[in-house]
Amino acid sequence: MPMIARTLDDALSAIADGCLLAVPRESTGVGMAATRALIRRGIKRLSLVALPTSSLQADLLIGAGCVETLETSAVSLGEFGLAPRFTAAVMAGTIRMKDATCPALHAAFQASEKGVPFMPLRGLIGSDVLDHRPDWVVMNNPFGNNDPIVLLPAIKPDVTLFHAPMADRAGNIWIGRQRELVTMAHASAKTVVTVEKIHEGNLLDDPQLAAGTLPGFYVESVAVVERGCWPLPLPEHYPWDGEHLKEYAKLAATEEGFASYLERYVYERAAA
Amino acid sequence: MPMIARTLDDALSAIADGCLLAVPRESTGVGMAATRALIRRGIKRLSLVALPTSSLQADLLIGAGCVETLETSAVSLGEFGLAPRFTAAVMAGTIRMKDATCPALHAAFQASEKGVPFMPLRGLIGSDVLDHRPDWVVMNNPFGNNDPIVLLPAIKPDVTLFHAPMADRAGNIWIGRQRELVTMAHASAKTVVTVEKIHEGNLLDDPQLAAGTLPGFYVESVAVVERGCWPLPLPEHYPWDGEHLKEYAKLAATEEGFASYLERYVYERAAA
Amino acid sequence: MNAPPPEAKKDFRDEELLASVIADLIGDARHVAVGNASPIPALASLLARERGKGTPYVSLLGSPKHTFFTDGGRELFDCAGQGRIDVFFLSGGEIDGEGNVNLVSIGEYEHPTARFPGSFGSSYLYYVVPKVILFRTEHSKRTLVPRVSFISAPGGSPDNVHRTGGPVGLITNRCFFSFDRQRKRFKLASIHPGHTLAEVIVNTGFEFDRPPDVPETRAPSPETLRLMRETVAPELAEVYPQFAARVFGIGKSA
Amino acid sequence: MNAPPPEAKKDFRDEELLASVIADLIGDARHVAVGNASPIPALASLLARERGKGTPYVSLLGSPKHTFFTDGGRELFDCAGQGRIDVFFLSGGEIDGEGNVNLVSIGEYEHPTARFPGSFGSSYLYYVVPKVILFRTEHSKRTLVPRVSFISAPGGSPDNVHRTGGPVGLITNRCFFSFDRQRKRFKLASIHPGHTLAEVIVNTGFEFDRPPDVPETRAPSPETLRLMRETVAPELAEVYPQFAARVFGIGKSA
Repeated sequence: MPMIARTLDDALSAIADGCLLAVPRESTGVGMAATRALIRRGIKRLSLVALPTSSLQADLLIGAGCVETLETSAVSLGEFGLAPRFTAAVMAGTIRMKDATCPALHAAFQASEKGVPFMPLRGLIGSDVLDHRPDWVVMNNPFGNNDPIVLLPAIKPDVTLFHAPMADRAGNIWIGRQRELVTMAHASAKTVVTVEKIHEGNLLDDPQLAAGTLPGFYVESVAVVERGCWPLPLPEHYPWDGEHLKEYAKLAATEEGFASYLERYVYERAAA
Repeated sequence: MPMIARTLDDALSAIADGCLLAVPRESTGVGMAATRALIRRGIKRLSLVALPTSSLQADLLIGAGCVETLETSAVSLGEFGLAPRFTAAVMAGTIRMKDATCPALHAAFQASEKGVPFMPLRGLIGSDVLDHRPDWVVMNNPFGNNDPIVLLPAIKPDVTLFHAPMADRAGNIWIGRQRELVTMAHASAKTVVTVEKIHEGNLLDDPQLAAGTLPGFYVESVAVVERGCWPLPLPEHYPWDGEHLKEYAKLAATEEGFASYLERYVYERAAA
Repeated sequence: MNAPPPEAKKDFRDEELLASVIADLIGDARHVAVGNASPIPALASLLARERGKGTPYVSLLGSPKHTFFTDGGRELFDCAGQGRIDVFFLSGGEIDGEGNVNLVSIGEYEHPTARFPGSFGSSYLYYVVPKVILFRTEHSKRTLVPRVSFISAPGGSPDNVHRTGGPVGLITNRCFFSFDRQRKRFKLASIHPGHTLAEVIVNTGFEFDRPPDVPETRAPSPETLRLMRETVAPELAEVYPQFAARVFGIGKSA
Repeated sequence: MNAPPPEAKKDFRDEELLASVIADLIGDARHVAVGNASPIPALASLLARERGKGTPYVSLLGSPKHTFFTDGGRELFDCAGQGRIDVFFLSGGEIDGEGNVNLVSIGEYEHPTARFPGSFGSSYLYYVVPKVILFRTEHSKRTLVPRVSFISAPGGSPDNVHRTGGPVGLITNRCFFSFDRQRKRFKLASIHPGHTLAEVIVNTGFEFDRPPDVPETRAPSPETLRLMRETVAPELAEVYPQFAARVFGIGKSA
């Protein structure tokens, strides 16, 4: 049964150095407060997989030296420009990059969700994305005729981490229409969630709420962290903090600036 | 854009003789009023695929001579016993049976949903289910070592037909947690839905309702039919009509009894 | 130790005995899933949960109230594929001595002499649920056969076939057989009070191993009976009212 | 016919011209999907929808209000795989003369000299969306290159590779190239008013075909401009407020 943790750090204890950590795209509910707590804890050697893209979260973790391998389809700050620490790390060769494409990541999580070793995907053939993925296989579609198709091995994260609008005391999480969060939880050994608030009553008892609920059965631990996505958005709750992201983009352009960002916004607990 | 049909028959016009028709299991929302209307219309040569099982719906359609091929994991009346017309038809060899297993059907619909030609599935090897499916392929898992795995070709229905609690005027359908209905609609060229009622306002505008909504984008036509699942249940709305199913089981035990059932409950429009 | 002396008048019902045996088999599982229309396995699972103070998690399929699934009909199978279902129950129109189950038909597949509903999820779940408990109350040569006509799911697989699950035993109205996966054979583990070895032999269509002395199936302890009757039965009545009324007399006046 | 005489003062903005060209390319599609941060394609798509009285259906990704998706991030790609997306837009850090796009890096992959965000969905969508409109406002030898450093998605595929989609053309700030899938080459289709053939040639890093006389890109008609400015721009402002303010002066006082 899920633990409703007393502190954020307690909830994050399932996320160990060196684990395969799955995180969602920026518009789905990124656990930014949790990410800052992991950096403060000094987490190391993460294999980070962002389904299917990331922004500030990957950039922060990379800049803080927490990431060994990154699998994703893109990292960018969107209208605030390139992700500076990601860009610098790839160019310096300090992280191992597994470039993917969005539907390949969705399919590989679904393979794990379904307990199958792989999933097929169209596209990809003739791309350098495929050429740089020795772990992907091209085979002939046995239902076709001289019809090559790519098979993607299942991605089985140790932990999925995200932020959601609410949980109940049984650890059920309301995720609304952000259904990749359900697939991520199914695909992962453990799922750690931060939420804006606790919902009194059982989410599964209300048919309307149940339709958008990840059952607590899949959840390892939950912590309440208001504005847990900040400065990223939580859909239908709060938008990007554009001013902050502008500041981040400016500071993170240099290592020194990034260090001062960490000092001010990550290590300074009051700001978390 | 979906048509909010004036009559049930109008809504059903997309379902043609000889088509591959997909229907859901009995606890998910079976369009029984629609099924009776199709029988009245004299629909013929259906390839029926029930995801993953069926009860009264398949038995009625088979008994009325509408079905040429049936793909499913089981047909039964549950606590009311075997499905008599199904049993008789299989034993007489008057329908072509494609026996499957529940997760194989789910996977084959998901293959179509994802636009891939097949999906892998564990299990099955050494079963006679596999032996009687020449359309299923066993291959060696390229990520394993001497590791056979079954590949299932995508199921691409012409039409999916089901019943749901409500639709809005844009043709969005609230399906709650019956998410195989979403996969069926994605997998099918067209989707025809009957609903208990029209919801005023757009289902996608409310985050809680949106989480359980099939977008009208996938929907061909909608008709309002109160108690459209009767005598089967609509989850969280009404239960089985046990007395009626008992009567059905008794009547359908013989061809003559089944004919009188049709006369009384199907051809008699008032009873539809 | 708690077994009554032979021929003593039983102070429990057959259903209670079977549920007690099954609850012991469930052991320290984390998640037990029970198929539709399986009141005795449901009773056993709820009993195991009561004893385990909430563990295992019990999913009673067909009851929205007693399942957590919110991802449609596929979630049960996905959940099993993830290794998140530890115990499941299967029955069969026929079951043979190698643990093969037949839920499809008897005779030639194209021209059967009997037709059952179909394989449901057996052709998958039997492979991926670690403990599958076979369950067939009708113990006869008609149901327990030398060789099933149609294998909905085989009792065993070659070593190179991915298989994390399979049968652990078969419980009937007469006895409990354990299943030896290495030897692909049943072994008579215990005979229910009031039944005899001769009766088991004459009513079983397949060969099976047996020890020189076959123990009697351990009767439910008074504590187990109390738990079942006072705590579990009322819960069960929400899902299986007719069964709970017949066996436990619950809700009869309602 | 509606084109203004050469050198005439333009009565439209560059963005309006590009959107008008794209709207014509969209044609009679049923469903157009527009990626994040693509205001000109979004403007064009909404214009096409306005002209078509509701057709095509337009999905503006990144805007929950303007997408119908309720099945998570995979639904866009599943929808494309189902053949239910007719038009999509792609850009690239580099685009070459065979229609290959590069969204990853320049130089050796392991030791790049420049790194872009990544391929996003291009390595799939380029294959399965029938009309992919390439879009790169910066028309220079830096962006339009002889050969991309990294192929996020190729412009064409061998005949036996499943491919129901691909590029139909490339629009830049200077011109519109159509793409010939058989020949795997761009052809200069029209030059935007105020720009010249010589300028296009000197700023394009890849070879392309061109007719003896290259027409001028057709200017938006007064009716198109009116629709864009009066009807479409206010809708666009909900998703792209800064763009709508800059180009159409909408909401400036807000």
